[in-house]
Amino acid sequence: MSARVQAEPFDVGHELSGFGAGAGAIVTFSGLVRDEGGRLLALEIEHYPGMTQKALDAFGNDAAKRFALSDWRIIHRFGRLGAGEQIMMVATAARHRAAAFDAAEYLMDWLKSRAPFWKREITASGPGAWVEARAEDEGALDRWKGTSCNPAD
Amino acid sequence: MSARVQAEPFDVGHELSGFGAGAGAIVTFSGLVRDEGGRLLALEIEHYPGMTQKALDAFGNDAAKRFALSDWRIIHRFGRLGAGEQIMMVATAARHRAAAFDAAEYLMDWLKSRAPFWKREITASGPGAWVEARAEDEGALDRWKGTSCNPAD
Amino acid sequence: MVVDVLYFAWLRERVGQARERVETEAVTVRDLVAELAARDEWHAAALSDLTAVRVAVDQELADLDAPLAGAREIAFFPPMTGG
Amino acid sequence: MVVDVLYFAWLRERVGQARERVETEAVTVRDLVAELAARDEWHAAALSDLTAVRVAVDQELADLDAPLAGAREIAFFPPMTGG
Repeated sequence: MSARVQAEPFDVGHELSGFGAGAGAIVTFSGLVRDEGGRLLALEIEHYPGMTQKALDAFGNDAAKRFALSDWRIIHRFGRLGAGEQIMMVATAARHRAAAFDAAEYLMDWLKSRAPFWKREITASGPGAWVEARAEDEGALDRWKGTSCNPAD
Repeated sequence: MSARVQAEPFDVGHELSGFGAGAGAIVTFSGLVRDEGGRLLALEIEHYPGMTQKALDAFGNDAAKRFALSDWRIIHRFGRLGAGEQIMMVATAARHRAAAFDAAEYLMDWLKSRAPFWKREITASGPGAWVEARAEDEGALDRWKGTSCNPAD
Repeated sequence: MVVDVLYFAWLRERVGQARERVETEAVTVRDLVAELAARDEWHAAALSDLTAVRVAVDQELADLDAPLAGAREIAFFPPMTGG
Repeated sequence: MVVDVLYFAWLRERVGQARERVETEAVTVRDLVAELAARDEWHAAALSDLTAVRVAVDQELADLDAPLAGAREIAFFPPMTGG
């Protein structure tokens, strides 16, 4: 039941050790820097330090209530992250798989559209374009409107 | 791109090392033995050795094609698994998160209803009831009918 | 023809064996079920409710009307509970 | 009143600074945007297309019509691209 914002790498296996004890289903999502066919050297991730931790804590607690999670974790990095590096992870633990999957997808939809992070591409010629928000990501949260805990499963 | 059936425990962190290189999104699902409030000591998992490996390979390759996965892994254990132990895991790697999530859920729906495994409860009084298939699990595959690669991501 | 018939989980327990070799002229799985159920009360009990029985022919899921021509291994088992 | 105004990502670059302290009588975020855009061409350029600007008031997401009464920290930034 925790969120962390950090520059350092993290290890999914280490994060999962002891995670979700007693649960029947654990889902993890990891986001990685794609090299886009060799064009991208790294991403530079900026965030809003005063807001990020509070926002992640609030997202996680909201998801825990909505999907009856027994455990959750969010880790999001900032700074310069090379191609292939992990950017972030979420993990969710619940009694059954539908709630664990739904909660992880819900958290990802939140993170993509409501968490104060911004990505810029670093190419061979230096800092490049800021990554634009995808219309699908901005709208992805709409599908959760009116849903709370999903009893199917 | 591999499936394994084994009695031995496995380590998710170890399995993920090097998994999905080049992908942007990795999803894992782990299923664990719930102790059901202390009632359950273990699950005894039986399988159909001649069929299991072939079925898992076929499921994984089908999901890879359907969701354009760059990597996938299925591990499923058999034998006596104590409360809290991991029963199985799936991992999927794709360019974007929607395909990775969809593929992991699709594989789980398959495994729950089409992979030749059967679970029996072990309680303090010995081997107990065979776990009955849940109607939701038998029907869960229906939601994938007619879908192939999900472009919404 | 001769086929190997396999039973898993509670079907194995009710029949009282995991595997048997059977001489049969059955055309479909359903015909084979009828022959097996007529063998003795254990087979009959195991195969009494076919809504609770799943079938694989040569290690591929099949339905009761699947043809047996050329088949070598027929397995009967309850609905699967993997994952 | 006095508020701290923060800029992130390309808004920070266009304005040319990450943070400034502003004396304002603005009632809503939208009023504050108008005051800031009138300061100089850099602010004007950064705040010219409000469909591309998101706002947080005291570190909570807010919309342009949110009241500023009592606020201490107003942040402007592009649509978020976390995850």
